[in-house]
Amino acid sequence: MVSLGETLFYTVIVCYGLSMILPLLFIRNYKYGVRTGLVFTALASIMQIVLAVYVFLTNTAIVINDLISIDVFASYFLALVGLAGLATSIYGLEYMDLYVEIGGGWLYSIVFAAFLLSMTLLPMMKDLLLFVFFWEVMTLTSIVLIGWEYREGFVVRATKQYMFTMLLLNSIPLIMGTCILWNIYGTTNLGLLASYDVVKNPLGLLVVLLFYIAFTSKAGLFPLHYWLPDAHPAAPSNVSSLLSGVMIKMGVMGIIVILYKYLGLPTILSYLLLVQALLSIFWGSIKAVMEDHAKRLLAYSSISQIGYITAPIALAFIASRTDPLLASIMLGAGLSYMFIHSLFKTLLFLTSGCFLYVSGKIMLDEIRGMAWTSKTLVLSIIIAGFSLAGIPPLAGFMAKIMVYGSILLGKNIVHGLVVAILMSMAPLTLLYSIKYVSSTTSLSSKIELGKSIGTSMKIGMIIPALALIVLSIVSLNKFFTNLSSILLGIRVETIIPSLTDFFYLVINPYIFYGSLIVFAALIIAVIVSYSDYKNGKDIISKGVWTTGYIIPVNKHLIRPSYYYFEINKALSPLTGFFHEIYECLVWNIPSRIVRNGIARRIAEYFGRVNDWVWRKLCGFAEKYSRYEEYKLDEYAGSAIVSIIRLIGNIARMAVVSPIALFTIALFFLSIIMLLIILFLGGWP
Amino acid sequence: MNMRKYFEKTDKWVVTFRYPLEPLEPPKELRGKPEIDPDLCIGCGACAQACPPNAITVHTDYDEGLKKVRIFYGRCIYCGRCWEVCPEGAIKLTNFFEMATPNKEDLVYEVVLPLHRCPRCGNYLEFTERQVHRAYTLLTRLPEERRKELLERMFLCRDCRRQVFSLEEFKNRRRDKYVQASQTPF
Amino acid sequence: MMDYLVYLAWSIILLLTALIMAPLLDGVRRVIRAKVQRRIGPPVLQTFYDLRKLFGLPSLIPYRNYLLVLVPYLVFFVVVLLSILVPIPFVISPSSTVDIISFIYILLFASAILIYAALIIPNPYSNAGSIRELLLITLFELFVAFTIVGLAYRIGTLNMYLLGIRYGWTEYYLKPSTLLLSLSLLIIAYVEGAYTPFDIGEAETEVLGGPYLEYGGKYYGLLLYALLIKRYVLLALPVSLVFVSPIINYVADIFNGFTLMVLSYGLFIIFMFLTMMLFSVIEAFNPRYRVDIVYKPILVSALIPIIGFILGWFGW
Amino acid sequence: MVNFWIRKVEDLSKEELLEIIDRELKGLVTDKYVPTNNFVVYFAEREKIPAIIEKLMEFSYTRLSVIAGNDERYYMNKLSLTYIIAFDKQDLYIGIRTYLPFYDPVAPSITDMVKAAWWNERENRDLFGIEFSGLKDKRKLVLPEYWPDNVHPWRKDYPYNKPVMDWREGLPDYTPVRETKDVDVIGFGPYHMVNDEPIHWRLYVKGEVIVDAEHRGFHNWRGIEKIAEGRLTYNQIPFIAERICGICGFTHATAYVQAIESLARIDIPDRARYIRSLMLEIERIESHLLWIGIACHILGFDTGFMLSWKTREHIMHLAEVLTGNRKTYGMDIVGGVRRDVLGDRINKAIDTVKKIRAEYKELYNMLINNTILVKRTRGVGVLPREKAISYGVVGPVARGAGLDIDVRKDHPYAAYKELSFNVPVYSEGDVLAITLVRLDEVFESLDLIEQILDKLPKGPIMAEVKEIPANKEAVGVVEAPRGEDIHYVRSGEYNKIQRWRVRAPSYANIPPVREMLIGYRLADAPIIYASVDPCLACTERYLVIDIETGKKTIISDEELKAKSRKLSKTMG
Repeated sequence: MVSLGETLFYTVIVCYGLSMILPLLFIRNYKYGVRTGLVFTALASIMQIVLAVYVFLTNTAIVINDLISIDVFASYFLALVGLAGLATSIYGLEYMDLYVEIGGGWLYSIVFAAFLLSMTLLPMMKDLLLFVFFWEVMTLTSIVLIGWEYREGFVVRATKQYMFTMLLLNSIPLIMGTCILWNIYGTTNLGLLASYDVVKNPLGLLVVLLFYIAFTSKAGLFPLHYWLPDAHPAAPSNVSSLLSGVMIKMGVMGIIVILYKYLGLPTILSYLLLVQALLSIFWGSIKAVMEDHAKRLLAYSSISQIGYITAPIALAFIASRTDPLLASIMLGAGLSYMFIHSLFKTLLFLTSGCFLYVSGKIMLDEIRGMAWTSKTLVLSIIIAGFSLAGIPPLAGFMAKIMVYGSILLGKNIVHGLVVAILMSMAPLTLLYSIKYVSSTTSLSSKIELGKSIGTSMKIGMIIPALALIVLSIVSLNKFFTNLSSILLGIRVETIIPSLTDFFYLVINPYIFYGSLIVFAALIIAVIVSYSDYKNGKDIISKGVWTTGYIIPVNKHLIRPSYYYFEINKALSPLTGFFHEIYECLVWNIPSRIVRNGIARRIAEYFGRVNDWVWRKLCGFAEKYSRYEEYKLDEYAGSAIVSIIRLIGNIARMAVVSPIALFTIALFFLSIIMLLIILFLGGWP
Repeated sequence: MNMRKYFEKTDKWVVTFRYPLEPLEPPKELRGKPEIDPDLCIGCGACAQACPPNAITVHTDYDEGLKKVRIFYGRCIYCGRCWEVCPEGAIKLTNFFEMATPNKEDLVYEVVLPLHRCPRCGNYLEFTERQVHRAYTLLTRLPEERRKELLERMFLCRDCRRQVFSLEEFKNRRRDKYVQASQTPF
Repeated sequence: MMDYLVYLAWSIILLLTALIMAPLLDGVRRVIRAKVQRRIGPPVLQTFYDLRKLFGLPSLIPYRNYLLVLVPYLVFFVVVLLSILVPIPFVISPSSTVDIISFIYILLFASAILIYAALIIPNPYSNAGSIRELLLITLFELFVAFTIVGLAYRIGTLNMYLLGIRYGWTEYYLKPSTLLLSLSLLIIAYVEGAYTPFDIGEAETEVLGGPYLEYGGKYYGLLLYALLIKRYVLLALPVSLVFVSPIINYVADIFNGFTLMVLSYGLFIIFMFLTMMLFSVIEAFNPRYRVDIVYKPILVSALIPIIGFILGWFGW
Repeated sequence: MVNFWIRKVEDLSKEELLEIIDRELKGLVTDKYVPTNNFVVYFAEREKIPAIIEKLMEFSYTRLSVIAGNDERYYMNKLSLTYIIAFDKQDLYIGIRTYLPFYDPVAPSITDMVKAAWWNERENRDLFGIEFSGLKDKRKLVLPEYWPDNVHPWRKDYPYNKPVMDWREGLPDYTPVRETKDVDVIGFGPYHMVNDEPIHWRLYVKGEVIVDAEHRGFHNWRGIEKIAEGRLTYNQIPFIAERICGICGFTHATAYVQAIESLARIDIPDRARYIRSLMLEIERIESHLLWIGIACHILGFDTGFMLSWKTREHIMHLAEVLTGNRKTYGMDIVGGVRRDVLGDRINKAIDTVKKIRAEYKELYNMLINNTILVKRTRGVGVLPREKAISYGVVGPVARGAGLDIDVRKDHPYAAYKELSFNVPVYSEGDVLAITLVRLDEVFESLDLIEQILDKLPKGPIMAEVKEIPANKEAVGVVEAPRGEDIHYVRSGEYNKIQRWRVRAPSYANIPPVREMLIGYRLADAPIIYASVDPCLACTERYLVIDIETGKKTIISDEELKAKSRKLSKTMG
């Protein structure tokens, strides 16, 4: 007898599976190939949101089998991935028309679905081997998606960099660690591993270190963040919103679940995590302030935001031995920040995609004032940008203030210092977010663009915007605190009231009066000013004041890239220095290795093989095409032909050769994955 | 910044005052609004000659027989040249300075003097009666017979003079005298 | 039920206080500055006259864009509603529902909205002014952060109402750390209030009023009023904490509830005027900073709350 | 040769220098003519001009003071240019005159060699239609953009009272030169907070940092010299000359009457000379105090503004007592001064000077000890010495840049030979240096006033002047509060003036502001621009607007007083 929860779970899987299979019917037609896939991913996302809500309400874990079980914590990530996936899928329906000339819509939807599915399944995994497997799937799919625009030079470079990084810092450490654990304990079941005291074992400690490296590099924490600002902008915008909104949080998830919950995290590593968090806040913020490329700015901002997410979590790990209540509150703050950040970062990347869609430009100076092509865009930019800046009453402010408050609960001087540092770095967030918001919604130049953004894109942006508004009124702090308390295995509700007078906010579970005031002001102001705006006959508007001479308006301003001119001049030596170091470490050396290495030969070999197969199959198809009853075969055959042709084309290009490898690997992996899920599920 | 030294001042602390509400007493040397004394002015127009910005102008109206010495304070630069050149001391500079006004007409001041009328033909001369009278007072310095022969002609206009006196001029005058007499304005 | 009535009454009283006191304080400031400059200066009610004149004029904005119409109202209503949260000790008001962090952040919201509206207008003067304002906020945030944290660690609460009451307790008040924190609260009120050495954002003679440049008539009146109320609110925090709270705590056990409220309210008003006089005297003796020489004094002055915070943690 | 002169020229006497110049210019110049004892005119072909200027500029520190164009078709059917070059250490002005045929009025440009010629050449092109070959800057300087190109208002065939068009029609228009791909544009003026008089600086900025600037001024130019040449007699001009500028008007009047006196060989009585110096110093003090107040206001320091103007009020009152007017003293007239300093006014003046010195000392300390004020001005708007020389800047700007020039010492006029004073010189060239120069000069002027009042000789105050000789020329130089104010005058028939060229100090000091602005921030632009104490009235030679006379009404003083009080109430 299959329970409701399991049914929902299987529906999700099946929807993803359909979105991977059905596009194969539309190989010839790019748009159908994309849209069928995305429709089904959207369905799957809705399904998994429903599943998450169901799990949260019933508050009981759905155990599929001993390898997969959906507990409340997994349901949190289900909801996170679901919201982001829904928004991006619906957005992509029309947005992907940008990439028609690249082709391979069916491949895109396969990869996209596989990416989402892997991130959906990761938190449910109770087995390390499966975890690593889906982690790899996530990495490979993300590589292909980042390298989707494989004709662009910077995309190729970013993809290669990302791929080397993930090979060195994710795949190898994870697989090595898994093997070591298998060798020591003879199992990869996380529940069993938790029972052993892994950290005591020196090899186990090594494993923990390896995993730590893997997860922090995926999360984009400071020293290992270098791939992020190149990789995220390279992808199509709805993909990069997934990367920034969801994928980097998988690293945090790994730290919390695998390291902290099952394997156990040494305190020194928690302190290291804290330091890394603070450093990435600082570094990401100043780099974002200095950035003029909209998507890179957002990418850097997610580096700094991941710092805001991990700082309370690290403190929670530190405090969990002594004061689990405090730890759970901090962890709750971190989780709530993570959730809200995923929402507004998704939204921000989607908005930046709109500019690519309407004008193909992305530099802040060039997209100045383009947001006025649609009111929805302007509104979502303002909501998301001000949430990012942490301006009341928006959700970002709730998250920030909960982080501050929860950390301030700790009486230690470290907590005070951390809060002081976080607060004093918050205005940097304001600096770069207002740079993005004000430049895109500037009134400077009224551009007449041929295209306007499509309805599905608007819907895709409205979904997270609405979620943000709801979250800014209704605070889920209690939910997140419960969540973390369940994770840490303690009960919070009984003890909380004793803290009431210290810090009001964390305790007040449902609504926040500070925001209420701003909302009241907003409502009054809207009412008054709208009537004023409508019937205001005494409003004189004669353009800006140019002190007596006529100066063209598009010149008569301070352009966004010069907002913080002095800051750029002051900090450019420092950033340049770091840039040089990273350039040498992560780009020059590895690329040289690969150039002269085996990868090129493999690529050439594949190219030759593909040519042979292609010739044969084409001949086959043409031979039998004249017979009616072979049409189906012809279609099927041509499908395979074009798959192989695509593979071959990718393989031929020496520069993108590694991507070719991974694409091929992915194709088989995704099929294997489907079978695994279905069989593990105990289906016939 | 020595705030302490700044605050220990002995003289009156607040130095400003509400000017339009309180009267402001200018020093007696102030070169203020020039005024023409209508009783003294003879309308010679020396001031109009000297005035750099042409604030003082002289208009002669032969129909009504009036000479108007008009001073327009809107153009006056209060240099006091008129005061210096006035032969009669009719112009003096008051120390009155508050002349802001919404309409320019308030700034016009005119002295209207009657022109001298020729007793013979009844035309107006370009001189005012006062000028002629001033000239008449000048005659007192002259010797008796000279004054008599000038008195006969000084009130007439040029044409009458020419008509009346030309004949016996030619008769019983030496040429140089004639020249001299005709050159004197009256 | 009675409680809610008292809440409501005090909220209304505080609201009206802000609306009346803000221009009045500005008038006092102008008069004092004039006296320091040895002028007669304007009458105390001059700011009221200015506001009346501004609200009478037709309102001027560069473009007929709804954002530009919305922003002045928004800023104004936010600061007005914020003024009911001033933590006058023992005065039962909604101040017990919020904490000082959100208080500061809502003030930041008011500035940020104004800055945003000035940045989207294509006028380099207003852009430059708002960028200066941004940089000043950014630089000064270190100071603010350590002050807040120091308060949390010294007084043990961030709730506005409780701060107002507890700040004056003798075991807290007469300590070096608390004195340093009081000083830094006053400095926050001075710097965020954009009094003269720190008015680089509005700098009249350099960027023609910065963010306020493109608004005229009624909208400028609203923004000006909002600025004055913002100054009032910023000033009300240190006044009620540093000056009113100890005195009220001293006499707390003599009087009963209602008298105490009225007393502390009266003290609050008096000390507001006194502090504003002090501010205006300081203001009269300082030229304007430039944004690239202001960072040094601001960052150095952040040592005050930092030392206060550390001493507070040690309990001194 | 260059080093040789640089070593020697400082301590040459005037005669030695003159014969050296003769030797140098032999073959280049055709003729020589000495109108007055400190003004020597060489005649040269127009092709030789750059060579001559180059030779003369090789002497250590010579200034190109002014290029005076003239329309001499009445005499020889030619246009003429006179390059007046100042030798400050020898009290000598060398004029190089070249005649341009009327049908092709083209002269070689020397702007690349001497920056000081930049504005002069553009002005002559606008007003006389003289083309300068090789002048890169094609913009109009004086006339508006929409002025017809073939109309040149300073040629004699252009009537002084009939404009070809209405000055007020059309918007102020300006076509910028720099292309703005990588920079943003800020219009600074004409209607700007700190612009007391209209001027337009087009600033090209990156963020707040100024990378380039362009100037467009002369919004109020009305050709005051044309009026003087057209209808006024030589003795009316002092009053209109005084109204060239509201702040340093007396220096203009003095410069003009000195020119007339030197060309008519009139020597004026001693008492008049002393009274002139007295008024000049009084004017200097009030101008400097006014500037200090404005600077404080620009830097947001209104207290300093109020206090310096409070101190200024005493000197204004003194001027009112001595001359009968706060400004535009109306004292100067050819041959002397019009008012004597009589009776107790001397004691009153002495008391006022004492009071001012006491108050000013406190103000001085207050400003000097104010750290923010010093920080705002130190190292801002630096004008290096070489550029200062090339632009031929004068007055406090030059003295702040380390050039020790002061007309009072170098070309002593009214009574300055007999008086002892020293000239403050600073070498930094930034705004602080210029400010300090002005601050110190106030003390010097106070001393000077005391000296003058101390040794004020007895005697008449005016020499009788009937006629002035025709077709004579001279330069009159006065150290205005802003620097050297030079008037080139050529007399015509019937006591009229044939040519009158006014080169006010700001005319030499405003062009380098462009160089001073580059590299500094928008916040510094007002104080940098104000540091040269720009007097656009002088630079652009305003004229009082003509008002037609109204009809006859006579209003009593009481009514008028009431009206004006009421008006000022409603205004204030």
